[in-house]
Amino acid sequence: MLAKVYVTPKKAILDPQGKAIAHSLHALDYPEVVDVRMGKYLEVRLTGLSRAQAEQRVEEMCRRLLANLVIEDFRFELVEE
Amino acid sequence: MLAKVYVTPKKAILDPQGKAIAHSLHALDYPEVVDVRMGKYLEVRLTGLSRAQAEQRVEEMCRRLLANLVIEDFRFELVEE
Amino acid sequence: MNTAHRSLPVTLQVAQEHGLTAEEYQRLMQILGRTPTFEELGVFSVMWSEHCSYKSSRRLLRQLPTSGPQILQGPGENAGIVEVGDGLAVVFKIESHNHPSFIEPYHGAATGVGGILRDIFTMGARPIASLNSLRFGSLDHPRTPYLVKGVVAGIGGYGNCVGVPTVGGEVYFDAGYNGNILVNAFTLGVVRTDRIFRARAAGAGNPVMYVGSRTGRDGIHGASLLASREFDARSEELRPAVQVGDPFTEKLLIEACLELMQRDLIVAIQDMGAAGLTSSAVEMAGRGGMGILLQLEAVPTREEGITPYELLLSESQERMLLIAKAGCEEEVRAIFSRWDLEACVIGRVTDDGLFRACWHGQEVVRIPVSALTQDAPAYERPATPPADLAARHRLDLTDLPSPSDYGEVLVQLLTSPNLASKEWIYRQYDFLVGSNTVVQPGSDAAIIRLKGTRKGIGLSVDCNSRYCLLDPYRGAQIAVAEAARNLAVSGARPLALSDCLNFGNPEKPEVMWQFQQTIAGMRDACLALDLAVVSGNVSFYNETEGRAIPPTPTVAMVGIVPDVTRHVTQWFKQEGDIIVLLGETKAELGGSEYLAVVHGRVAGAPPALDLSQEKRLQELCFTAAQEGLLASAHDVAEGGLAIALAEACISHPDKAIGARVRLPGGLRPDVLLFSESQSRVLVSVPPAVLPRLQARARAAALPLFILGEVGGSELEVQGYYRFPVAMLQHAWRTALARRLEAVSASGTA
Amino acid sequence: MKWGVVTFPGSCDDRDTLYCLETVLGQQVVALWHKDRDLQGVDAIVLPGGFFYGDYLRCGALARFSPIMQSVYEFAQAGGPVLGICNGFQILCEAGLLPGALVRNRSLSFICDWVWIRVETPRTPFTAACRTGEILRLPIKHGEGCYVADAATLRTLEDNGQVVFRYVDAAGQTSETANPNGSLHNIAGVANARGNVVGLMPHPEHAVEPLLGGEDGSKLFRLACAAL
Ligand SMILES: Nc1ncnc2c1ncn2[C@@H]1O[C@H](COP(=O)(O)OP(=O)(O)O)[C@@H](O)[C@H]1O
Ligand SMILES: [Mg+2]
Repeated sequence: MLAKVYVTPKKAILDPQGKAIAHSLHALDYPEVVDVRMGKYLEVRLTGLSRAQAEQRVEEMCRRLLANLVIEDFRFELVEE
Repeated sequence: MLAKVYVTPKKAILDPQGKAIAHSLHALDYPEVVDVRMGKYLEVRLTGLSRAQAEQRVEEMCRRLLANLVIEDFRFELVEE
Repeated sequence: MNTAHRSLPVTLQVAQEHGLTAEEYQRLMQILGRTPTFEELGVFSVMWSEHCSYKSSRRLLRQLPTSGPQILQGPGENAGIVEVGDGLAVVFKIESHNHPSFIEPYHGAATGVGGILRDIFTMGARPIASLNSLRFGSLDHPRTPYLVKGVVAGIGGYGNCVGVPTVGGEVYFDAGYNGNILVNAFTLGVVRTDRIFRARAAGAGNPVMYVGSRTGRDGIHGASLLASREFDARSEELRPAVQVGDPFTEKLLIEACLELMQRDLIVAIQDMGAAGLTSSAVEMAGRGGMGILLQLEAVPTREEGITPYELLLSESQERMLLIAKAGCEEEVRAIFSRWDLEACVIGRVTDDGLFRACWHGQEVVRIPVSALTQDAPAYERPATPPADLAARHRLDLTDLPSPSDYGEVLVQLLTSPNLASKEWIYRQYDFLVGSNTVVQPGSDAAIIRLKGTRKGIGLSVDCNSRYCLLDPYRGAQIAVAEAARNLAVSGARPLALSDCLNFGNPEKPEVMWQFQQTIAGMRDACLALDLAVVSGNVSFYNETEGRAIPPTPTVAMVGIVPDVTRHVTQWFKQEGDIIVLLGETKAELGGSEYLAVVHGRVAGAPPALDLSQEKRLQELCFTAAQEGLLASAHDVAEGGLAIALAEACISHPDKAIGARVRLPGGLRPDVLLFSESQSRVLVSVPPAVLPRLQARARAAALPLFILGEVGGSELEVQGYYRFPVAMLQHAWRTALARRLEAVSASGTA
Repeated sequence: MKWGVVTFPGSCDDRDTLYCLETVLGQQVVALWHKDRDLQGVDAIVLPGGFFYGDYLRCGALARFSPIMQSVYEFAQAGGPVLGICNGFQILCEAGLLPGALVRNRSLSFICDWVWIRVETPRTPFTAACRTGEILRLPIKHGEGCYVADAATLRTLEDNGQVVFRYVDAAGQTSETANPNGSLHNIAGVANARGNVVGLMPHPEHAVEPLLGGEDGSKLFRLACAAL
């Protein structure tokens, strides 16, 4: 099973990377870009868990390690392989 | 329109961060974790483009800037807002 | 937006939720002669907070000596300034970022570095060196490794990125900080004496300009309120106050501001730190005896719907406020835009002595500036010594079992977190950028050269808070003496210091007593050693669940090396050099590292300090260094003579060198080896130099003992132990990394 | 001999490189600004270290769109000597002027330390007068200095002698412990096929004065002048 985890900076928190990327996209002549937010994307490959177990274990991994809940939100999806 | 861009390290390229995370997850007692790959997740908000235009423009942004094709792959999806 | 802005109603209860007392609210009403607006309440609450007003410490701080012939600027500005000759001055300050670093270690520490950098370049100085002083809980505490890694990465992440070298610091681990870590950041800059900028508003009609990052909702009531209250379960709710640093923008600000200051375009400039726009505007107006009028809708924002209240109080990072000369706005803008930064006019200087803020034409704040600055409350809080003071000082050595193997104790101490090499930390800091670093981290003091001169600057930061807990008066004296001694043994003449006074809740009489004693100790040590305090910071309310941290008055000292090629490092250099101890070893195990690590006790009185002997010792070391007599010199501190000897053998950055030593008799072995008696220095000199050193020690009435000789590949202390130095070096260097990695599994728990 | 040192937003070692060339080594130097296109007739270009654009997104990623980079590109194509140090190396890789890429250090943390590197080829303007196998002691300071490239690229680099520097121990031997960041084949620096563009992670400009820890780095600058 594959867990696809998305970690994004919380809304009210400054995202300097996203800001810099948006700035360079403008400079590269993409005026259509309104805003960029930069986060992390993790692929966690799992073995031997039922879907329900995986659901619960990955949630826990995110809270304990993969996301910093002070400044980040997360969500994930599970994909059978 | 929102472009969700996923940038992942190429299979053959070292991913020290992914490796370190897998290591910590094992130490935190998640033996079910087989492997972790760490990539980037970008949300690029766009305005005034048709879907077809956006498709082409975002592809170009990825190739020119958002991914380094020497070491990374990318894919993206477009979401109407 | 055309609809009139409606302020939220203000009552006593709202004021109390803002941290004001009923009396303070009364006083505020009297000053205004009316009920404040919600925005005004916000302004009062931050300006009268402990963090901004120093209401519990102001009166006591006046006891510190703050002037001297070379002091160009003492406390009262963004940083202190000391003249160093050749038309140059150094600008420096230390500041705390404790609470934010506990909540979010990486960004808390990073923004702490960002804040202190702005305090320095706002005065026209290019920052050329940073230090940091850190206190963490016990390494056995589950959260400690996470905090250590985050804080160190954050300091490096920010400092490295802006191109200012981090050349030194200190770190201690103690269970007393389990719930409240300390992150104190120091930066020093260099400025031409005719190019110093101050933060003093002048010239009614001059435009007030805003530069740097846009304002968001981050950090509202962050530094000001977070740092002015204790930690408890509710602190979690204050999390939106977390700020994320943007070192890239800071780097642009540094370069753009320094470029701006080459020209004659501005009257005053100040960073927006704690309490953001409000405090920088009010403080500049206050120092200049002027008023300021702000047009809040002109402030650049990064999100929709930010209210005037939020604009006034936001602590978004990487922002500067400056007062331009009328008519120079375009030139100012042009300089910033070269660096891709926006500068815009958001108000003007007035001569009415009022702080006023408008929102789309409607006045939301109108307060006399003086009410927010010099007339802010100041308290003389009750102070009483703790009831168990006498019990704390009790330590009977006859009750203390003697260890059976002193070699084992040596290794145990060398690999304990407080004495192990701090290489794991400073390797994460760029300590070379700037091309000035003569002595990199790892010796008693960092030495940087001053380009264009023959001189160097010595830097050291020190505080043993265990001593301060046992006796705050003596602990503070020792902090000052030790910082100065570290400089003197490195060949620098101590000049002046900046302090960061970290304490618990000042409303508790015991904490206030610690504070009072600390100030007295610092004052006496400064007077005796001829030092001035030129800047600093007070951080109260370092408590969690009612438990205060040990008092921690961090002292960051700056000295001058007249000829930078004559600096001295702590490690042995040459086979055959003679090893000498200056100063006397007494039975002083109180508060020692040995007592804590080996016997698990924090007790006794800290070592005595004879300031006149200390001064003679420092003078001897400094002059001997400048005359090139010393091959090495090392301050004897935590862990005593045994540790100082081992460090002299193993702290060389790329080799280790042995020594054969016989210690003077007459004391119990553990006292001889591990006592932390003050005013001692371990030096090595070529044999031919020894008579000159002896003559000087005699003239200065300082005890001198010849201990042995440098050489070989073993450290042998006759009668006690003998080790290959390579083995000691490996154990000492890797100990901290091993401890941190062993627990790296603990996640963000 | 006239050197140009480019300042990008976020460059940190640009001032050090100027100081090294001008004050310590007595060379003629001009400061080049990333928004300009004019190279002012320089004979060699240095892209210095730092954190271009904060290293946001990827190190050096955003630099190749600076106006000056078009001129640097043309200069390099014409055979002009270009040296990228640390962040400058990352920029050259991102700009496609050098093969491969630099990723996070194996330890995942920033490392500041002195290391040994071995000169693998004298056939570049910056190593022309070094001996093959000569060992230099230089500082490193980077968080993303782990050199990676695919197997085919690595083979080409090795076969063509484009590996210019390798991390070694004090005795000149490559080993796992001598490799500070996990770089493949212990690579510390590479050149393009023609040899005129060189990038390395260690900082020669920080090793030009004995007072500051050593002067091995000056060889890279002195010898370049002699070779040209
Ligand atoms: N412990 C202290 N000793 C000496 N001066 C101090 C001390 N604490 C604060 N100061 C001085 O008081 C002034 C206000 O300090 P602070 O509020 O920390 O500055 P900032 O506004 O830059 O944050 C500064 O000039 C500072 O140097
Ligand atoms: Mg300030």
